[in-house]
Amino acid sequence: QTEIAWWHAMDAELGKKLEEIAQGFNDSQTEYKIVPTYKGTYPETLTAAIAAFRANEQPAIVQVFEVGTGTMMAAKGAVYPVYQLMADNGEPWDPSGFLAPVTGYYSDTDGNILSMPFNSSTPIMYYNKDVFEKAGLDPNTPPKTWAELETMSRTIMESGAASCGFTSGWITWVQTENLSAIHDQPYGTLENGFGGLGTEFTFNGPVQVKHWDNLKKWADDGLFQYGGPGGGADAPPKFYAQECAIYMNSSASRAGVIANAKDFEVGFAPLPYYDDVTTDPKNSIIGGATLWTLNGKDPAVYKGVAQFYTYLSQPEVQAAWHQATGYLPITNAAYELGQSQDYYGQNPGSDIAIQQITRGTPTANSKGVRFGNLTQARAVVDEEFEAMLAGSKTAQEALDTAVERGNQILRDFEAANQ
Amino acid sequence: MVENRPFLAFLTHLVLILGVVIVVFPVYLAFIASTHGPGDFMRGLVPLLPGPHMIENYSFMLNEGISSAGAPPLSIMLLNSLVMAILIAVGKIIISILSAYAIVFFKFPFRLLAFWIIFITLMLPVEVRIIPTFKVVSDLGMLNSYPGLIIPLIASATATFLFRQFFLTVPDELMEAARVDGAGPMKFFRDILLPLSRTNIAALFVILFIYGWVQYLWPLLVTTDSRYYTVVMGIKRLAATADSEPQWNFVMAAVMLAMLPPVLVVILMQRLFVKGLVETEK
Amino acid sequence: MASIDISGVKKVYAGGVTAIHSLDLAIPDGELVVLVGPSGCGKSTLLRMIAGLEAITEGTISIGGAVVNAKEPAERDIAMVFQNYALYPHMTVRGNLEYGLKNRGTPRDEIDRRVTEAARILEIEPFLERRPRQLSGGQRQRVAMGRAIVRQPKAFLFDEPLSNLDAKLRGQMRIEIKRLQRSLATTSVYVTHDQLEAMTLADRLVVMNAGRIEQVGAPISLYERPATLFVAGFIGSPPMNLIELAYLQSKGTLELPANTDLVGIRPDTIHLTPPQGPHIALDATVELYEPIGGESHLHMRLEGSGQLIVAAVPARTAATEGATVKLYVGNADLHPFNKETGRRTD
Amino acid sequence: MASIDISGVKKVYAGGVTAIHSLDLAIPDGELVVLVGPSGCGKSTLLRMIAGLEAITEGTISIGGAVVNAKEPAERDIAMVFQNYALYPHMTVRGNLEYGLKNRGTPRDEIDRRVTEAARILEIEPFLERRPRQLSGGQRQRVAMGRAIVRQPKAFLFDEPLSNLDAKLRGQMRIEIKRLQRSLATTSVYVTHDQLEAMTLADRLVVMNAGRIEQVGAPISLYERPATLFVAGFIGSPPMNLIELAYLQSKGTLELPANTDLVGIRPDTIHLTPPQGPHIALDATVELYEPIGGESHLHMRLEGSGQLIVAAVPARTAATEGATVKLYVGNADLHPFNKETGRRTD
Amino acid sequence: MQAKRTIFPNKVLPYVLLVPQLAVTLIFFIWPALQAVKSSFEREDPFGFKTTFVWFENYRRLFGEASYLGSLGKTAVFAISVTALSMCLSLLLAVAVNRVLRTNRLYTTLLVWPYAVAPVVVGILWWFMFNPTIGIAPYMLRAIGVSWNHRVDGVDAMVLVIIAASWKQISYNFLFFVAGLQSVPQSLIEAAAIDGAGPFKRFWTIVFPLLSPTTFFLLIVNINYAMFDTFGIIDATTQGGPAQATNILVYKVYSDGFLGLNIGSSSAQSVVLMLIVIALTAIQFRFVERRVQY
Ligand SMILES: Nc1ncnc2c1ncn2[C@@H]1O[C@H](COP(=O)(O)OP(=O)(O)OP(=O)(O)O)[C@@H](O)[C@H]1O
Ligand SMILES: Nc1ncnc2c1ncn2[C@@H]1O[C@H](COP(=O)(O)OP(=O)(O)OP(=O)(O)O)[C@@H](O)[C@H]1O
Ligand SMILES: O=P(O)(O)OC[C@H](O)CO
Ligand SMILES: [Mg+2]
Ligand SMILES: [Mg+2]
Repeated sequence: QTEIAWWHAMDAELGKKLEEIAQGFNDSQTEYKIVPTYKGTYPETLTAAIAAFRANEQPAIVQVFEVGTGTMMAAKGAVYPVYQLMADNGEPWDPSGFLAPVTGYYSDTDGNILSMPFNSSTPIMYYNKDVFEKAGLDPNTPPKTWAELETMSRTIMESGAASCGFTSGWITWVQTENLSAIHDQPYGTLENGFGGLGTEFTFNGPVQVKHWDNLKKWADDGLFQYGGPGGGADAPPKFYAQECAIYMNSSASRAGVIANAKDFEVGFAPLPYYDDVTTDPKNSIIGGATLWTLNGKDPAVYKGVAQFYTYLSQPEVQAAWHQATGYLPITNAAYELGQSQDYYGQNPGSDIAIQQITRGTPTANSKGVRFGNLTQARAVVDEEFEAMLAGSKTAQEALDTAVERGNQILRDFEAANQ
Repeated sequence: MVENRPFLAFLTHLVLILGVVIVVFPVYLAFIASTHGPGDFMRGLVPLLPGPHMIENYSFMLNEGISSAGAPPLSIMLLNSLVMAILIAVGKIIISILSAYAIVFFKFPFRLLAFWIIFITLMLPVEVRIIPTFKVVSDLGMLNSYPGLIIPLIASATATFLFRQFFLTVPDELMEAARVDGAGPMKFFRDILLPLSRTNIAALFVILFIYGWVQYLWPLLVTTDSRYYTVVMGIKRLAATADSEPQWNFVMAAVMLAMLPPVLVVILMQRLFVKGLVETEK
Repeated sequence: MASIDISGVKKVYAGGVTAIHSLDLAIPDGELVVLVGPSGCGKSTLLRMIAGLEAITEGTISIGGAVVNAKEPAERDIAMVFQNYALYPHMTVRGNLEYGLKNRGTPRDEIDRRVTEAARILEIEPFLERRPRQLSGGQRQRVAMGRAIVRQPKAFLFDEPLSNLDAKLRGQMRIEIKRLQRSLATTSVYVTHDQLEAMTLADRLVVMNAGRIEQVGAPISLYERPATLFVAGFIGSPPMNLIELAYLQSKGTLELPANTDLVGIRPDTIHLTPPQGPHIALDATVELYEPIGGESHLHMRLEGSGQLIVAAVPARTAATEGATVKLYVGNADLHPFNKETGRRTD
Repeated sequence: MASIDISGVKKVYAGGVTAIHSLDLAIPDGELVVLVGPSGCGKSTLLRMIAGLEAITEGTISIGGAVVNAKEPAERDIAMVFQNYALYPHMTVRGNLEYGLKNRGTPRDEIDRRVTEAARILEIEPFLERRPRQLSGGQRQRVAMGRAIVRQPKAFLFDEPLSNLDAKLRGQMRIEIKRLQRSLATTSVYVTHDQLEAMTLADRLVVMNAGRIEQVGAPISLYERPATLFVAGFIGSPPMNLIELAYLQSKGTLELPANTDLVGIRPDTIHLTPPQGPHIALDATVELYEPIGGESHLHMRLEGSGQLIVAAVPARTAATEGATVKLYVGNADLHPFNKETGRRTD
Repeated sequence: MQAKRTIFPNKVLPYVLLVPQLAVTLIFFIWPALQAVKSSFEREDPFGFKTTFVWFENYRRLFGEASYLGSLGKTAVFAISVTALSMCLSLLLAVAVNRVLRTNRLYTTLLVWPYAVAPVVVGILWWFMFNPTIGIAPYMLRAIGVSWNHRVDGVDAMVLVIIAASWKQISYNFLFFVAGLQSVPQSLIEAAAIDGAGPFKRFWTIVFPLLSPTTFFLLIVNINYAMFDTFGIIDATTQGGPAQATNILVYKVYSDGFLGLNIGSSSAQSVVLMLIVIALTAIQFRFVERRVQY
């Protein structure tokens, strides 16, 4: 039996489900054994894989979040592109079966898809219906705009229904990158980085500044509670413990929310927008991760990997994963399967993510963001956000510095990859 | 000394009791947390009194672990930690006692240089040369193996120093008597020096065992295979995800289990421990 | 057993200290030689060169006629008793006694025989199975002696072997060592800084000073006729009084060798009553009267010069502090010296 | 200055060791009392109880008439000189001398006056700005003395103050202490285990044994008339020979108190020629002849009993080892004891 | 350097004895250290495909970077605070233990075991105590009207890591202070008592000055500890945040190199750190060989 190492970043509920998939594949045949290993958060998994690659101890498959895409794409020698892998091993492979935002994001300039789509997500809003009710709000009318969100949060706090209005995971992804996309604001030049290495950040525009300013103000008022850098590990417990009434995070947080929100009812809604900026919010952008195949293993291993990818692409597998976790159904077939099962009817809110990511026509600003070293640049954004919250910088200053420092990181990446 | 100041005696005990409380309280909380069910951490404040789930939590962690959080069963990790700690301690003692013997009982060209080379190891904690050391280990194919966990940590200036200091206190006459009695260098080492170093070796073992046990960054880097995880690094993995799904009960059960062996060693071998510590560092 | 010949031996330590300056000393077979001298004069260095523990910078040392300069201590067949005994703390007394024999591959029964014999002689049979730390100082000292004698070596070397014992025990052990050495008749070199030991143990006494030998001879002859001012001051307690010749001559005429300028007088040759035969008389004031039992010490100031001198007088001598007394010294008890050469002049 | 009264004092240590059994001792103002006795007999304990460093289990200690049992050391106004000097290593010599005065709030100019004075007396002016580690042993000892005298305390307590010095220095310092104590006339208690110090320093000598006082008196009177066998054996070197009365009576008739069964003879009262006055004569074989300069020691075995005895004879006595000699002891020099009571019988 | 008065004359044996130690040292310490120096002059892409020699570019950038200078400052604040806090507490406890007779073993036992707790576990313990949702510390602080938010407030975060790091070090310092106190000769304290000094005065004028060798030794060791051994504590609590408020040098080396994959800069930082360690160790070594002695 050939062992195939798969490093991933799926913890808790998601991790359990992922292990089931691996088990499913292992049970489906006898030649290969997928060995999934949890390597920490997304950034940790990415860096562990890179370090391992340098040490020639890399796994065959590594799950890399969308932010690492720029980095991975630039590392031509390290990656075995999935389209090539499938062709080399004679596995069926039809990229057109995948959701458009997904294929668009993970394809190179020639339109070849480089990594195996697996768990794509987009951020949505979760809210505590019980608290809404307690505060005298309609539990079935979540806030649509930031202005509504502010008022409702105040009502909730003042009524004592909860001690905080909202919290959020991924300040970078949810409150900055997606905010930019939804309001059709550029995040960087060269089509948010899709156009090449010479790109620069531009996320210090007025909309982003205004939003950060608001977040700071709301944090001072207690309406908003910061959940920490990166994924924001402190955010979910605040929502689970009914401290905060609203919680914005990946659609994939759904699994955790359902598992932990035992004493209250949860509502799902799209992310809010500023109606004074746009009345036609654009699609939100993709998150989550894909599976990258790393070079340097035996052909036998790659054969197994290709088979595994085929297994993964099956509508049943995809639909089950999507339904259990909240990740997007990444193939059209899986989405259709869900519809035919009336899954979305029975689970209201479970299709919010799909609708949100597919609404309208994507613009250059809402295709997604794809930069080299974006992980590091995100760390900078987190830091500057924290600096702003701590009051040592205004939103404008924080974003300006973030852009400046971020550009330096882009230049480093450019220099190292030329 | 004749001294009659009851207030001072009272103050003394007060200070000590406060000190003990400060030292014990965090661990008390951890223990309490490890005896509760997961739901008990959703209520705004940690429980302060023991709950009913102790056995359950501990046996779950020992036997199953939380593989989705990168933590295999704790029993495996505890075993790895034990192997690592013991082999590091033994290895350090062996190579250090030999080199200290060479440095103290012989004079040879480059003696000072050898001494300095060994001494330099003290200067370079693994954290500051982490990337190249990792590279060396991976070039040698020692990632994900016990040798990889152990050998790079085995050169120890500290242990060499302790032995050197101790050897310097062995009366010159003892070695002279042995030489007059017809013992050569290895015979003297085996017959006289080694038996005399027994308590030092034991004391050092305690200290080095703890040193090996508490290693964190190194195992974190050189193991990518969960079969080689040590408990200290495994716990960090667990804790990192603890928030998104509050399972502090399991984390703290693991914390207690990871603390227990070295703490027991310190408490049970207090005399040796103190001797080892105070003498190594001086 | 063997003679020891030291010829032209010099020792310069690595640091550049010259501890021994070209020294000659022949020790015949069976003799016990005692080395004395102030701290740092090179006694231990000399002993350790004989043992082979210290390299010889120049000259040769022979044991039993064979030059041993290049030999390891183990090959010289000597035994050494150290000041701190240097017993192996982790071995029993028996183990300590056996160790040297085992290393030489002595047969088991021979080892047992010799250990039993040595233990009997030294009366340490009851402790044979104890560890050194379970013994008193005196017992340890015996074990150290035992370790030396079981080996039946060509020579014994002792480096202040009794100085860690209290006065009473030291006295006893001294007598035992003397008796033992006499009966074994093993050539011995004994280093001490205790006057009593030096005087009573030595067949010949060697007084060393700054890496050189000052005088060699029977102990009593050194006491009675110190060849140098150094020996005069070093041997004897309380030490010899040294008085300027000029002062004495102002008190009367003296017939002393021409180049004499300092005269030594031992405290016990100062009398309060005129002795028979030719003598000199001095006036002094008693500063302190110390009755110490069998005798008394009189600390006095000489009239005129104010020099402080000491006399050892019989126990019940009547002397009041502050009183002026007349002191008498027989002419034969005067030791004439020359300050410049530091040597005796007669 | 003050008298010290110790009455019914007992000391039981925490572990249960009774170090002092109900002890009485009155030390008049200005007297120097020396405590001697074997190791562990309680000398230091007694001294430390006087100092206030050790609690008194029973009885009272008064200094200058006032009971001090409950007082802290600081309040007793005594000064102590420790065996290891206990100089404050981080202060200069001046700092050491000033410390006690400063703590008592002595005015600055008074401190300076006293320190200057003490430094002058002890000849330590040149070292006033040095640290203790920069001083030799003898100099440190002087500083320790200085620290005691600047305080002008009611009493001095000395715990083996000279035992860390070498023999020569010890002799000098002993004389200085004596002189100093005489001139200051401060009540002093002095612990030592050195015979010479005890004999020469003491106004009164206290011999202790196992927590009790054996005998108190002027040193020479203890030497000449030891009240107990213990004192007889303890004071004097070489120690007194103790011979069964029965053995002596077999050699001739003796008139000694009825319950006598053991007779003590000091080595220096054994003569090789018959003395004047009534005496006894003994036969013995010379085992060892030790000339030690001013006198010689003869180790002999008594004819008949085979007991080993020692005689201290004049230096140039002719005696060959192995020869049989006749020994004479004046009847007045016999010390009659009773073995059972351990006490003198006359 | 000291050796024995007499030594064995063998020529080869000492080298044989030294081989294992030297081999490990050279392979795993010296060689990597040299590699770090080399890398500090290079720029490299994350996967290690391309390496360019850039002279002092990495250093130049480093010292021009506000965050690095900030990290230097944070490290100083952290090290000094941890050293001061834990040493003061330990000294107090050691003095107290030294005063009690019967129960000192018990107290000592209760105070020494944190030594055996891994730094990262210490971090977890304190992180748990300060957990924003369920932690007891924020709860109590809130009760007394202190607003606490180490997720946002850099000062709070710094205080948290200082407390955690000091807690771990108490037992170590305590043991050394106890040993130091016991080596102060009893007779000096008695002499001071006779010289009229009360307990507090005795402590400040005699005991404390005499402890200075121990204090000095601990000072160096604690600074060393705070600078390097606290990696696990930082990693388990703040991970250098918020906004780099607790990003001490050693953590930055790791996060820039291993997480940020900026190997050139990380190596340059390693080299700077090595220089600091060498300086600290040199001081310590002088001290070990020639203790401040009276
Ligand atoms: N290993 C050494 N290296 C350098 N110099 C030394 C060494 N050993 C001794 N010396 C020096 O050699 C001289 C003689 O020393 P030695 O030990 O022989 O004296 P000693 O007569 O035995 O003195 P003591 O009576 O103190 O034992 C001294 O000046 C001493 O400092
Ligand atoms: N702190 C203590 N606790 C228990 N027993 C003690 C203590 N100090 C001394 N002793 C015991 O009390 C007895 C008397 O001791 P002390 O120190 O007074 O003797 P010493 O006459 O001064 O002896 P040395 O001549 O050896 O100094 C001894 O048996 C000793 O073991
Ligand atoms: O939580 P996930 O898996 O949806 O991923 C979140 C985003 O990828 C963050 O960049
Ligand atoms: Mg010597
Ligand atoms: Mg004593």
